[in-house]
Amino acid sequence: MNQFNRLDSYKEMVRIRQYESRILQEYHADKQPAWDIGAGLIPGEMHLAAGQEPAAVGVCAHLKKGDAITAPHRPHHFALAHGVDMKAMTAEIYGRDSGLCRGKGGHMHLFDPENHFSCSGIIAQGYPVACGQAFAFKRRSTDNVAVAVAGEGAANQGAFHEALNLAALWSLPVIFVIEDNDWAISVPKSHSTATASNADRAAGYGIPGVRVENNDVEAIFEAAGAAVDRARAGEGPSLIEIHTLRLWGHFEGDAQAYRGAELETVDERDPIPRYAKSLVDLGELTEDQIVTIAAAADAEVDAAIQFAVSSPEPKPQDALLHVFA
Amino acid sequence: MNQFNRLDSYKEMVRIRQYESRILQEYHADKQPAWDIGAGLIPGEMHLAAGQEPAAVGVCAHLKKGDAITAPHRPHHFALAHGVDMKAMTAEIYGRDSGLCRGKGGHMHLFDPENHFSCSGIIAQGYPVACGQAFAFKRRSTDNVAVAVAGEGAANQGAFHEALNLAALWSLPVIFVIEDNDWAISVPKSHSTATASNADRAAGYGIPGVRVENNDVEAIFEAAGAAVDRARAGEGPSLIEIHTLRLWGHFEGDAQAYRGAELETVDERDPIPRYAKSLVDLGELTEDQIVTIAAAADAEVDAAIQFAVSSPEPKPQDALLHVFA
Amino acid sequence: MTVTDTETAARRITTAKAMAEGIGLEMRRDPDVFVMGEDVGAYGGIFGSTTDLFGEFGADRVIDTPISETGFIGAGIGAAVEGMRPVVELMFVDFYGVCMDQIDNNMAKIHYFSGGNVKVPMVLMTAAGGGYSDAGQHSQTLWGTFAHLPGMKVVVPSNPYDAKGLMISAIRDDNPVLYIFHKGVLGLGWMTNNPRATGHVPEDPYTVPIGKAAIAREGTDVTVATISLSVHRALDAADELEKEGISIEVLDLRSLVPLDREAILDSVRKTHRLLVVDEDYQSFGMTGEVITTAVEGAFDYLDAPPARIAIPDVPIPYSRVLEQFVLPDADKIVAGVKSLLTA
Amino acid sequence: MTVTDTETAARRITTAKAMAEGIGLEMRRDPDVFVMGEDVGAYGGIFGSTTDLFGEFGADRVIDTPISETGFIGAGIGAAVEGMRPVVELMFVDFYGVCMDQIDNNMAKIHYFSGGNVKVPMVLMTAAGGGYSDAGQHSQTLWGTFAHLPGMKVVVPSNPYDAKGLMISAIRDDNPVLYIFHKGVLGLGWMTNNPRATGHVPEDPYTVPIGKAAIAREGTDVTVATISLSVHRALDAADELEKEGISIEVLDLRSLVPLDREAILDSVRKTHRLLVVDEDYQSFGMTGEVITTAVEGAFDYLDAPPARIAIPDVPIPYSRVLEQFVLPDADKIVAGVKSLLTA
Ligand SMILES: Cc1ncc(C[n+]2csc(CCOP(=O)(O)OP(=O)(O)O)c2C)c(N)n1
Ligand SMILES: Cc1ncc(C[n+]2csc(CCOP(=O)(O)OP(=O)(O)O)c2C)c(N)n1
Ligand SMILES: [Mg+2]
Ligand SMILES: [Mg+2]
Repeated sequence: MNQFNRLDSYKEMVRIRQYESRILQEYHADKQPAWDIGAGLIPGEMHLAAGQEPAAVGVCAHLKKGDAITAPHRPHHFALAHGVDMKAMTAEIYGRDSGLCRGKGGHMHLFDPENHFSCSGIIAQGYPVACGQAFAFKRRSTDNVAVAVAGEGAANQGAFHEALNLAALWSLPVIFVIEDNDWAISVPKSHSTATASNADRAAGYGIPGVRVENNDVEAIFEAAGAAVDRARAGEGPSLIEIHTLRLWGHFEGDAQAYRGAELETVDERDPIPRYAKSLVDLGELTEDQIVTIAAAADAEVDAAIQFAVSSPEPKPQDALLHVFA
Repeated sequence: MNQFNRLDSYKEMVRIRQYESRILQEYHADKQPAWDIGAGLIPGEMHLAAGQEPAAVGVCAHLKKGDAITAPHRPHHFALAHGVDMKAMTAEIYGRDSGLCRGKGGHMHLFDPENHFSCSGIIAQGYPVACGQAFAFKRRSTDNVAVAVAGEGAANQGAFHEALNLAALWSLPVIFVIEDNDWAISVPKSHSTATASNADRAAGYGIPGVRVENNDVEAIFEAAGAAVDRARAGEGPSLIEIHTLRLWGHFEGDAQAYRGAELETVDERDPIPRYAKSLVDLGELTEDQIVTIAAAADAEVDAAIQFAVSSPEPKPQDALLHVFA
Repeated sequence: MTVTDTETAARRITTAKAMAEGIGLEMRRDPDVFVMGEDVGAYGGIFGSTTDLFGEFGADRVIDTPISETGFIGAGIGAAVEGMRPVVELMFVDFYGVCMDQIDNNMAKIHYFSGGNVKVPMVLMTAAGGGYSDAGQHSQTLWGTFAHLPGMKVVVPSNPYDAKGLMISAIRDDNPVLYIFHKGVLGLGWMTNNPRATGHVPEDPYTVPIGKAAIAREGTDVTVATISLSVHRALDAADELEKEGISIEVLDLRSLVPLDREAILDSVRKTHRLLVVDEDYQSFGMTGEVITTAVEGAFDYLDAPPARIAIPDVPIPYSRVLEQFVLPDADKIVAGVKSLLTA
Repeated sequence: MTVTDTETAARRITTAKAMAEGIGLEMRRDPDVFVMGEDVGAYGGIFGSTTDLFGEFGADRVIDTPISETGFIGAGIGAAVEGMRPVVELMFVDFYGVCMDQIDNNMAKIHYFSGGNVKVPMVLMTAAGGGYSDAGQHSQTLWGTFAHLPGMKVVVPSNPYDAKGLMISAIRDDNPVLYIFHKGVLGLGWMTNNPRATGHVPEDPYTVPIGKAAIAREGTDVTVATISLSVHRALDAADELEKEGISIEVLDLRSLVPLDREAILDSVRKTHRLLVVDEDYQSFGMTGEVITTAVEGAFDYLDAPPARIAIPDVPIPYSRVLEQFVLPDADKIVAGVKSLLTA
């Protein structure tokens, strides 16, 4: 297993958080006076992953060149942690011609073949795809792995079941990651499944399943390491459920009235200040560093947004391109 | 729980077997000289359930008026055991106007609202439907239950997963029955799932799961009784996997080359002679009775086929009716 | 419609509210009606189709589901078969692919397969349409896909009055009805303001018949047959064209199944020219069917080959400029009408 | 086609064999080609599309799957995205509903969503069609459904020669190709004998271009545009009509996406009359699209309104008399042609 690097992990989580915070701000900035989802420089739905950084950072720390990720509608944290170019991704979110997908995909359809990264807007759609990527990796005798990520809500979709069964049957190098942030839009986990832990479902496929509590990047790293090692060794798939936190609304514009009292405790559960504090307590991080790390992240994000904003829009008639290769 | 009646159960199994045997014979009778699936009095695919009678008889012994069954493409044994009228069903299989569905459905689409029986040709399609029937039963404060039946191959279909989760979540009175006959057409269970027993999957939904070995009608009766009692008591769904036997081909015309040596042992595993022998050994059945029971079944089957054959065909233009109510 | 609504004539509500109101009225009338879907409860439906119903009817009759469309649509079928009248929401029509088997091969076919013995009185409602940069898995309309497959009615309202009346008709219908609402006609506070998405709706229950088109605007020179948000676009185009002395008749088809072929023919026999406008993919869809209907029934009346405007057989792109390029709009309709008149 | 096949001119095989042969040749040529689906292994495919491949290539490249269409079609997409060239079988096209999300919203859309950066070189092959009383969940054709949705090619061969050449083209194509084979054109030993389902097929590899229609029979009086088994029906009708001195041109469209609109127009400009025959549901499908194509491009050439024969918007019934009533056949085509000529 890889060695865990606390400082790097902290930095990466901050990098993601600064990104999401800034997108949040830019997204809302120009939707006034009457808030209009289709208006502004960043139109459309926007699902941000603030609070879920530990999942992406803990898992991706084990990945190397050639490893694949399929992410869901909430993809930025995994994209960034897996090395997707921030500029190209941002330009895509801004719908620019220099975007990862030339503006055709948008924030739910980030395709980066270089990094074998993709995401999609249909719940659990990426689960079977990861099996096929893993199949190709295995067939070509690489030790690459595929990571399939989705929320706890997705674990009740048929594709989840079929993919786990297939991966187990064919002993494919897949790591199935469930980000349990307690909510699927307004539906709490208790209203979507009778099982407390989806990790318990792994047994039904004859594969290991673990649940990691407390949104703890180090524990996530441990669990993911075991799963990745197992996959690279040709021993087959694993399932990891990570109990994480949706810090903000399901999508931007979500008033979250349904969340009730739970919402009040959200900030105190934010994993980043908590982790910062524990690193400071351990003497591995200083208050100064906290500031400089955030500033470095901000600078990178600034540059990415600058790149996006200054990139040209696609030509309208290019909408007709790329239906077929 | 109901009291098990050995002789009645034996009779019902024989009744089903005589039915399937006779359909087998009639189905092939007029497809010569060149065997043509679309020719003859009974055209189309034909999936017979010989060898699987214990499942239907053991389960249906617990059902009463108002209980529902959704069956798969191999439906006759459950239809008959659940009280679907043999004449109307046979007329349907013969495509007659007097058929259960006026000739529109055929052997994979037997709808009997009177007995809340239905079946379908898409794998696992009936699983979610049973949840909805159970939902209606519960909502109306009846103690009726819905039984969803499918093969072990169907347990790898997404609908299986979604239905089990829903039934568990809403504590619906459903009994999920998997008939594990070792094969899904030519694919053995070992090539379709890494789990030996689908009963192990129940835990992933927080519901009871049992596997019944040996195609034993009495053990099936026991397991089904517990599940039905639980459902009627409002305690929620259960999953039962029954290890049964596909005595014949997947569908008629299947040469079964893929079955290899296993095929040679099929006859000795036939549950009906075996059960007859055990009842004879117990002194609950005589050799004479064996003959008269078979003869009575034959007579009923004769009458049903007679009814079908002598019924008129639908009027061709009636094909245009019943798209909408 | 059956009510006199003099005192409510000024009552103006949005299409979303009108839908929810229609459901609520039927729920009060008939205890077998219930609602089920993702976020239909406390949230009130992502697009407001169940606004306030949870408050009135509670979690027993307005039921949030897991993200298991095959599971809960199949369950809706089971409940309907047993005589209940479920109103099931598929959040976006784009998600049909995870549950199409239950919709097409089950919900829509049971009545026929059973030789008429089993009824499936179920409404499947779902949001459709683009225009706000939600990209290709959240912006499709797909009504042509469903209309091609026999056994379900396909209803697509364009305004508040029809939305309520068609919803009540759909719930009372003994057949499965796919009720597709375009997000752009709902009058949502968080989408671009659309004045035509708010309108007069009587408070009392009333029905609008399924299968009857409406003349949204009478005209003499060209028939523009369309549906849903494109009715608004066509009406905008009509205003534009009127300034130039061109009079178009806007036909709001309102349902694709049944398709009101007589209304199409009547209008074409009057105007002699037909433009079909659709926000679904162009080929193998609504535009071809409507044009073929006109050709089959009014060939000799046609002074020019019928024309069409639809999504040019590409997925819906994300970027605003790309998306707007492929969507129908008033300008394209104006141009289409003019080129029909010079053809 | 690129081969000279003088020595194999007498080599006659069935359509099913021709398909399997095409796949086998590509598997020999390219180690990235593999086959996956239910019963494609030892069984050889329920309709023989993989006959003998398991014997030659083994379980590693001819892979039986669980009944998890979403799972294994999705896996095919994943493998294709990584550069493999999967040939995936969906046993009956009717089963599309359990996996349509992977087919339409994923396989067909990835290339576009990625702005052209990701390719999905995958063949999804599937059996279609009725006529042998397999009832409504095993007898549909549904090609119109797929052709409506952008991003996948839709290929529908009618004979052995095309089946092999189109299969090789499909496998070599960098796009997702839905390859639909009608059971009635396969030449299966257990279905009604169809002499047109066996024909000359060169042993060597060759391609048939995707997107080009073929004139299956030249004629002058009426164009009958159709596809798959209905090409056979039309050819039978042509024989019949010839006796009465009526000459029809039978156009085998061969693929619906791309649709060879030029070929349709060329033929209509020649014959001035068009009958479209389809075994898919009539409304919102192929017949409307082909007729609209003719109207858009050759309106002034048409001496009569184009007509169509298709499944009359009912599910496929089981009983033979009912099913035959709704299927197109040579008699209906003969009658359709005659009424076009008297129109
Ligand atoms: C098949 C499908 N059904 C429904 C949706 C709508 N939808 C988008 S996100 C979401 C909730 C997802 O919850 P979860 O999987 O827990 O992920 P989270 O949003 O919490 O990260 C839903 C229902 C969808 N995109 N696809
Ligand atoms: C969704 C779907 N996929 C595939 C099929 C084709 N098919 C019909 S029966 C069958 C095998 C079913 O196996 P199992 O569930 O074990 O039932 P059994 O036939 O053994 O009774 C298959 C693959 C189908 N009908 N529906
Ligand atoms: Mg969640
Ligand atoms: Mg089986």
